[in-house]
Amino acid sequence: MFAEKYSDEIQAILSKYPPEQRRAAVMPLIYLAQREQMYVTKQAMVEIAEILGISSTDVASIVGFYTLYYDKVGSTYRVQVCTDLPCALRGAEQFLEGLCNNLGIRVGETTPDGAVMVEAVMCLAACDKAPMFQVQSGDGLSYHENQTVESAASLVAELRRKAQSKRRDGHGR
Amino acid sequence: MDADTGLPSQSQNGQYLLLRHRDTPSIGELEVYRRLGGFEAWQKVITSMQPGQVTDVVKTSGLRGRGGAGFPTGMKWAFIDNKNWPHYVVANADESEPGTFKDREIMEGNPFQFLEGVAICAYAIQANAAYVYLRGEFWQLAAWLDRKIAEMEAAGLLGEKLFGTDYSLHIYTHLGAGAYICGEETAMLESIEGKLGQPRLRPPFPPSYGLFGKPTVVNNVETLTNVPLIIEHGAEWYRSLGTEKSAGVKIFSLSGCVERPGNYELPLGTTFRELIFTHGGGITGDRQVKAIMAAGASSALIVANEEALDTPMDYESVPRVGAQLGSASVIVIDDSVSIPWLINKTMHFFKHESCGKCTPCREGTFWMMHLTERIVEGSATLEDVELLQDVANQVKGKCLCALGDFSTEAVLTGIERFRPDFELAVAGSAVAN
Amino acid sequence: MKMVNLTIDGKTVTVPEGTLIVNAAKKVGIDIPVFCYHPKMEPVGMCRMCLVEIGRPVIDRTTGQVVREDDGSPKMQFGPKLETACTTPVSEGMVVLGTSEKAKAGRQDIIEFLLTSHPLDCPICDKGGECPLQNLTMEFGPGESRYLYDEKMHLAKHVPLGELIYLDRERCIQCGRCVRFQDQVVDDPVIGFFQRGRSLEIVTYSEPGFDSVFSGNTTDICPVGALTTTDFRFKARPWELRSAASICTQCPVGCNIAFNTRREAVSGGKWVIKRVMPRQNEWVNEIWMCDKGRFGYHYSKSAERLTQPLVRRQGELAPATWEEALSFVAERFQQAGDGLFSIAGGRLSNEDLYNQGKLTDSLGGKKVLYGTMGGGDLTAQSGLVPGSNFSDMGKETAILVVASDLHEEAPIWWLRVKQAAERGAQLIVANPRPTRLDAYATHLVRYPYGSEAGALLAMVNTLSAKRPDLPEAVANLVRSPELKAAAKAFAEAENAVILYGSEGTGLETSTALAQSCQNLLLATGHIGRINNGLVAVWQRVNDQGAWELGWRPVANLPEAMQAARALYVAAADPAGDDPAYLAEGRLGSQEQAFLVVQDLFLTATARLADVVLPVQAWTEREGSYTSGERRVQRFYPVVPELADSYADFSVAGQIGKRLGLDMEIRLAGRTFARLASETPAFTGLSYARLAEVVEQWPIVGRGDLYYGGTTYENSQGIGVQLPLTSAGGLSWPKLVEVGMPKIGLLAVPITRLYDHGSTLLPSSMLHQRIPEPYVVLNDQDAERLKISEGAAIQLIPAEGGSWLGVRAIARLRSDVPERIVLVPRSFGLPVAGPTVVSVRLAERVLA
Amino acid sequence: MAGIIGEILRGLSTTLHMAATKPVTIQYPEVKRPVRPRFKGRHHLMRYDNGMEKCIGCSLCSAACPADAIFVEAAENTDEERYSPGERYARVYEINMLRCIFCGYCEDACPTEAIVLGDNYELSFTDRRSSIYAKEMLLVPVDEGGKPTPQKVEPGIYTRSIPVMQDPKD
Repeated sequence: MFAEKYSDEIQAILSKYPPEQRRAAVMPLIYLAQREQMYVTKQAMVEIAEILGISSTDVASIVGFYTLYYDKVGSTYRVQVCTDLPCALRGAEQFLEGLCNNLGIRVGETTPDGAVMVEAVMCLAACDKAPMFQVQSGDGLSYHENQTVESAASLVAELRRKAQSKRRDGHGR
Repeated sequence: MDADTGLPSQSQNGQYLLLRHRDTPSIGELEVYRRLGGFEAWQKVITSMQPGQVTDVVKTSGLRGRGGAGFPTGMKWAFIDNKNWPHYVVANADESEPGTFKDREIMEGNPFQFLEGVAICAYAIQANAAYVYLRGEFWQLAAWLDRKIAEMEAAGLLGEKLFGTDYSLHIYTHLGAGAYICGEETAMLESIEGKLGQPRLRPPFPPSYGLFGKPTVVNNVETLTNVPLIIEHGAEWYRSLGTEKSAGVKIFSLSGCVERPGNYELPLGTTFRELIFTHGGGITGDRQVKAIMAAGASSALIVANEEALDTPMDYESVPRVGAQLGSASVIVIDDSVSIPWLINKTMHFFKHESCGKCTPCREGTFWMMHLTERIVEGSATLEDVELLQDVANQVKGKCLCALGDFSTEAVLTGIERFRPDFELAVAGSAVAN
Repeated sequence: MKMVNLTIDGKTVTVPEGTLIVNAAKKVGIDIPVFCYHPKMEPVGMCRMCLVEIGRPVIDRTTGQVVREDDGSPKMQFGPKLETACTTPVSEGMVVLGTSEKAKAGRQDIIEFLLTSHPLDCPICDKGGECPLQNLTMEFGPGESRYLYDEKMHLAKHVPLGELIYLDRERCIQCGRCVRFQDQVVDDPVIGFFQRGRSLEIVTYSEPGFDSVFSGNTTDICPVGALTTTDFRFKARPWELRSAASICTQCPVGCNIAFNTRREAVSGGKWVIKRVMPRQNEWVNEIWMCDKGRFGYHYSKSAERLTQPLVRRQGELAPATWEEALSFVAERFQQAGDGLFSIAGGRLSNEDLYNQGKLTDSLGGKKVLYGTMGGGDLTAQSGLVPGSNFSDMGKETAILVVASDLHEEAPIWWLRVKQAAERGAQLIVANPRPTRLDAYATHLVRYPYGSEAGALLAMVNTLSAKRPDLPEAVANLVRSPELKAAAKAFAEAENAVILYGSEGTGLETSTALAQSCQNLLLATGHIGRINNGLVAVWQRVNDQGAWELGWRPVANLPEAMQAARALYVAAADPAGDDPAYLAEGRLGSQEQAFLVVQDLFLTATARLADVVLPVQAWTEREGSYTSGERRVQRFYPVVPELADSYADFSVAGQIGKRLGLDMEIRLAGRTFARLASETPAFTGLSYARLAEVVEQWPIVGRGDLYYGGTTYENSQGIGVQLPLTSAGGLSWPKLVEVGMPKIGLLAVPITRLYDHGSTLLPSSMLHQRIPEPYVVLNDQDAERLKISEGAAIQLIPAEGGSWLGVRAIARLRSDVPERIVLVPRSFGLPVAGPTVVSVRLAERVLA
Repeated sequence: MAGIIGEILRGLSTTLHMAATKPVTIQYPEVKRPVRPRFKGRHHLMRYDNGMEKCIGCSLCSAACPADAIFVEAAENTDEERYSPGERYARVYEINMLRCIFCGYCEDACPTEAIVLGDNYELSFTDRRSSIYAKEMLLVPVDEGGKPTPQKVEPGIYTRSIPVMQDPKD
């Protein structure tokens, strides 16, 4: 399972914290558990809890509290557009609307192939380079700044292609 | 370079102290950083200074926390409880305040100066481990810092028995996962410990009860990045920058309705006018500046009149126009913006980010969001505006941490200083003017 | 202790340094409202309900003196903000204003915030009527809501967190008391917060849900009706309930409880018990109780209860009148004379045991306590001295827990020992396998099953010149550094307590263990002082009382019964527990042995009886129990008796009367008075004495509704701890070698909380927690024997006797010692002590 | 003297006058006199239009009753067997008419307007037991279009603990 598959990574993560404070490794371990499917399975929560000697409810609490963790199946990629005040002052809301129109979905929806979800999020600390968004997948996060609807749409198209090939390789969901 | 003293001077003339990558784009390379004198301060403190001396220098320099509260940094270090061991350093890189984006640029461009600052702080309090808490969105940045830390370890700048002494230090990164509240220092400590990022009761403060219950110094990235310079060039030099009570340089994050948003490294005490019009290129389009938020979404709304524009940006002067300097994240609002719309934006943010631990913040932000929503939709009455003001006052001063109070700043000052906008919104129109 | 003076709302109060303002206020009768704060947990300051204005005297920095106003009064400085009284400790000269305009406004604000999300379903809420939120709203809340009803959140109202506890998400005010209780107090963090901000909700991700033996307590401390029990949900309104004090009968802790009753139409208008809640006794259970006690009481209203005497006629048990039955019994007992053999279970009260003992003694018969645990005479000699309290134990105390899985055997003791360890007590856990107490232990000692006494003697050996000979199996233990360190810690502690249980022991091994424990206490001087002494973790509520009253178990009961001419069995079911008691379908082998069974149910033994006498459950009568800490506590009648039955003491008394004895048959109190006058340890005790109360700290009763629940208040007695009887001396027990068999496995009995006892099974809501009969095997052994997890197996005793037909599920664990089979008591496998067995797979499970 | 005669004549005139007017006696039980609008007679337990019972078994009527005449025992609804729209309903509802003083406090206390005092004052019984009016006797008949209780309903419709009320100011 998860614990066996990533035993090296888990050891590396655990080594960052004092041995009697294993619990501190819970956040990086959840990222690790989310790597393949972009959400944390109940089984993974149980395994993380066992590794750290805490209860699976404790792990679930952490998953629930932080917004970058998911406990349900979602899209392969999440395009998260910052529409907070400074970005909104520079047209982030119009950008988001334009992008969604271009993709034919509404904010918070996933493209029909299940590859990309577009959502509005809170400040991403790139206020001077709005409109901007980040793309989250199991592999991590990347920033895309000073965007136009066109540049974003072509990126989404690329993500959809990638998601398709990922699924062919047996990853994704 | 100052011709008389040979010490670095102001950034305006093309020389940066914190954003040094703007002068030397390759300063993120270890070789380049070392060639330019990097890590000399680090070597100096370890090989020739007592921990207490380091703290004293920082104290004398007048450096104040750049994260928002402006607490004297040296004093914080001196508070560390020396009866309880081990000690920890936590660098606050959870930059999540709308309008703040300076730490990211420092860490991306000038990582070693920051890490050197972390290291010097660790030595000053004799910590053997330091954690850099980055917001989860800084995923790539964390990987970059991990590489930089590895390079330092390979070069013998971090690790065991540094420079032939018995002192050892490890720096680790720790990624958050999307929670603004983790920027609050005790919530951040909880988060590193693997718990919900909810603030702790204070006292006890981190210097006596911090990470894993041990004495801990929590400093902002920008604060720590100043430290190598202070050690290298001396406290007096640092004091000579900025104003009398607000020493040093500061990075001002300029965003909103300006031509050239971005980070500007300027001495404390620069006026709003200079920042917005000289550096920021003025207001976009043909608009007038209407309001200024000096500390991101948490700030009071400053009415952008002539007096306000001429106010020096330092910890003492900004309160004179009814606001705080905070993290110096200046959001410029032009006259096309409706203030109710603006506070609805900030309320959404605070409601989303309230951790839920204490009642006034949890319920108050939720309620205020409903009210601002109705006001913006035009389905509210003036009574609702009064109610909004009431609710904000009800939240203010009753919360466990500062987030709840912050959430009321824009609301209260908005209603007080931009009342016509609310009257118009209630009447179904958008902008006053 | 340094005392601090301060003023709260004009009243001066002097409290120890470090006291929180809320508690200081309580002391002078001022209730500062709270939601998240609970006096049994660390303050968190979350709900902000307790906001007060606090002024502190201004201190001149140069002189260190208090600055004075012109009139000489200290100059006060009030903070700009309201502060939380639940997190702020008192300081000298402080002035607290809880009723100033500012503070009152603050309270109203917080209440208004809480109500923005709280549903208005008080009329149907189980907490309605005893709800802190309701009360505080009435007291401080705004008259009208300014929050739009349409904007309220609508959430799930029927969320089972487990089979015992339901959650109403709307009602939750996120105070976190339940989460903190499970995490900090009982260390079962199986419920937690999910999401954040206004979306915070309580969840459980454990399997099975909310799996904690203390779960019911969360419903008591929930300040709203968010958590409710399956037992009480929608069953009654609090103001309709009557309350009666009682003692829990499920284990030797003797938790103080209160039964809430009301009349019920569906029960034909009878008074019925609607719920059980803990009653405060800071010396026994504080304000907690376990789920077995809270939900297990249903046996007392089981439909299976006996309702009239039965007498065997023409081979069949047939209903009879009491007169017939009692006269018949008296006549036969008279004939039996000193052939009367009395067997009593530890479920009986002191009064019952006294009367039955009196009857038996007067005929010259034999009194036998039913059970396999020894040492009750030693706990009377070297037990806890009156005034001892686990809550007072901390750094200066060592606690040794040996041969007991305390979490399963006596959960509240587990909790109190754990908390003592957290306060700094040295906790030594000695057991052959890991238990839940290990996590808090400062010293762990492992010994082989069968060497319990040896392990303790080995500890004495490392400390003292007196060197008892140790059997080979434990000789190595003396050299074990863990054991040495443990013995040293025990000896050096100022105070020391030993709790010994019956894990893996039979009567013989258990008696030797008790003696060894006493030796260790004697050798280290831990006897006769407060917070020192020996405590037995008995298997039944009043085993200690039975010992005090002269009842003793016997080593080989089936054999001892052989000589009996009449058997008088009360509150025990030997035939049901072990077929060894049976011979040719009779209890014992003598054909003429006359069998009287006195019980609540028609047990296997009762089916064999000549006369069956129905008795009242403890909820229907009065009496007293002696807890494992030797605290004598009263219980009171809660509901009318179910049928034509008497209390046990009365039945014995009525038989005695017919034999011409002077016995009390009516009043438990008078029976107790007789008992007290004849039993040295009980000298001077009376029902009035047992019913005495003192003010307890923290104050959670007194009509106070801020800490939830209305039945905490203890007005019916905190009980009295018995003084020590004559001190015992060192006497070295003869150690029995319980070596590993050459072939086969060693089966050892263990005690489980949720077992198959007749006082638990009738409670259907606990059935999910009560497992099928099972045994636990070492996983390596199982692999060797080709037994897989969950397989049906049978145990075959090596020394004759057949338990064929008794099947059990095999559970495999790596932490069970090799070649050991753990056999839970009461599941039908009669392992009374270490027994050599072989294991085989049961032939196909019959359909 | 003349005064006395005058008085007699005056009295006689009243008698004669009354002899000619219509008598006030009403031929009860053939004729029933209408009650006043605020008259309080025997209770009814009301239903919603769909036939669900309004009573939620909260016992507040019983708590308010100064004569201790009302006995309520609640139970929990399920979607399989639903009596009322909320979570709770009255499994047993009894009023002892011998104890009832028709004060109407129960009506005031009721949060769902389930118990209403009607205009029936004809309460008579021959033994004490019949003075106890059970729930079946108190419940009003199901309206046209409604269904009798218990009803089997689709899950997820009735999720509120108390049905949302009309504006209480009405």
